[in-house]
Amino acid sequence: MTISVQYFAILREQRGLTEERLNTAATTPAALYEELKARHAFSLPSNRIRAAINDEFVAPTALLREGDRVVFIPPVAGG
Amino acid sequence: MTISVQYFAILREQRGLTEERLNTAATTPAALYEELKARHAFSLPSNRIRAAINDEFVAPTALLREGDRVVFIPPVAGG
Amino acid sequence: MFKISSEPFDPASLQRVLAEARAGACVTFEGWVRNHNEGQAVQSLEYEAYAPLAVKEGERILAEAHEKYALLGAVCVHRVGHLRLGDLAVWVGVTAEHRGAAFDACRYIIDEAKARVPIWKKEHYATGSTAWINAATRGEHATPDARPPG
Amino acid sequence: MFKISSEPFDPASLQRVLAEARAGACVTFEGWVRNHNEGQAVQSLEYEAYAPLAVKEGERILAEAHEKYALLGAVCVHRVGHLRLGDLAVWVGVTAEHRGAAFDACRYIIDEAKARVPIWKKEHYATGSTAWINAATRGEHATPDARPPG
Repeated sequence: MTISVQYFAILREQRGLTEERLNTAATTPAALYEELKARHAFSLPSNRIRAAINDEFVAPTALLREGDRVVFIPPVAGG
Repeated sequence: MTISVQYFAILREQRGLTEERLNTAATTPAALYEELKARHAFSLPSNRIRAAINDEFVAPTALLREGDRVVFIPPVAGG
Repeated sequence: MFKISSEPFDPASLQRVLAEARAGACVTFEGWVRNHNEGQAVQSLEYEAYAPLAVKEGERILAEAHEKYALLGAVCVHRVGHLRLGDLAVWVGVTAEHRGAAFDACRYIIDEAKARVPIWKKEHYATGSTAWINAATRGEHATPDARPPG
Repeated sequence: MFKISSEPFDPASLQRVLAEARAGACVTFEGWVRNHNEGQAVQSLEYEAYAPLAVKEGERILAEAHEKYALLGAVCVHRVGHLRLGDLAVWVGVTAEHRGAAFDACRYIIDEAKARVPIWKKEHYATGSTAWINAATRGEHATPDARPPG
């Protein structure tokens, strides 16, 4: 399945890019994050990350579909 | 005893002036207010009026002294 | 700083006075003349102050706010005179390192100012009548605590 | 209206948009870049937003505030980019007939925005180091609720 992933803030810095398209066997954002965390040594544990698909918050166990745009959201700190 | 009295807001309108000097036998702001209320038909009862002497809030039973400047303060309504 | 102003004033310049490097939060309250009060159509307002005592009492309120909350700065300016709909009647600005103190203090200052500072408001209604607010001699407004919301 | 702005903006013009005849109270919150955070000397800040979702979530917060409180208007604008000390990072402005609703809603909006809107802050310290706030992997900041005061 082909997914695009956008990175922000600390994840963007740790990944070294803002967006990528990739093939994955992961079927949920949680599984995809674990896969990417292992590959790129992301420092944030998955329980501190929220996920969005196509610009909406989703549960970590939501089902990924071909072509989805996924964003992993580190703890926010606006204001 | 000669006292000066300043009037604001509804008391100013009911008295028809902003300031007067008067002789009184009243020894407290409470007694002076009752005297003036009877003379000028002020509508506010004394329990809704606060008093100031020489630009400081005082108790209604404070002692008046020769030359004091007295202000009777209707319920406030700033803001 | 607590001030009575007989002229319109500029909140932006007051807020700049409050700016300082340690401040992370600035909360402001503006009271505007609204077009109605308790069901009556309001056309304009008059504010009158017993200025020397109003300033003293206002400064006391600001000092209390500094004691109660971790503030960096606090300013309140109240208009007097004849104001039209939409005019700025009172401005409170508070700065603090953190927003909680700024919100709490700003609210404390305006609540206390409305309850304690010798300033009076006369409403001019569309009907042509007028009324000094809180100066009714009986009815709902006749308790010491009653004061107009806003 | 919730907006993300990559340029400095003027709160006074936003506040004029909120003005309307029924409004008696306007409460604003400004978040300023302060010169320190938790004991460290801060030299500048970077804010980054996931803009499409930030705007959606911000609009949801404003809608919630309208449901919870008797508001007339509510606006929030958040800066992104590199900000210097004293710069305005976030502005919230709320109007209501009465001040209680305006204070409560303004605080609700900034509290929720800081907790929920996908915006991130990187502090640049006087020592030359930097840190993404709330992104520590352990220690005091490692709970989901921990977020910087201000």
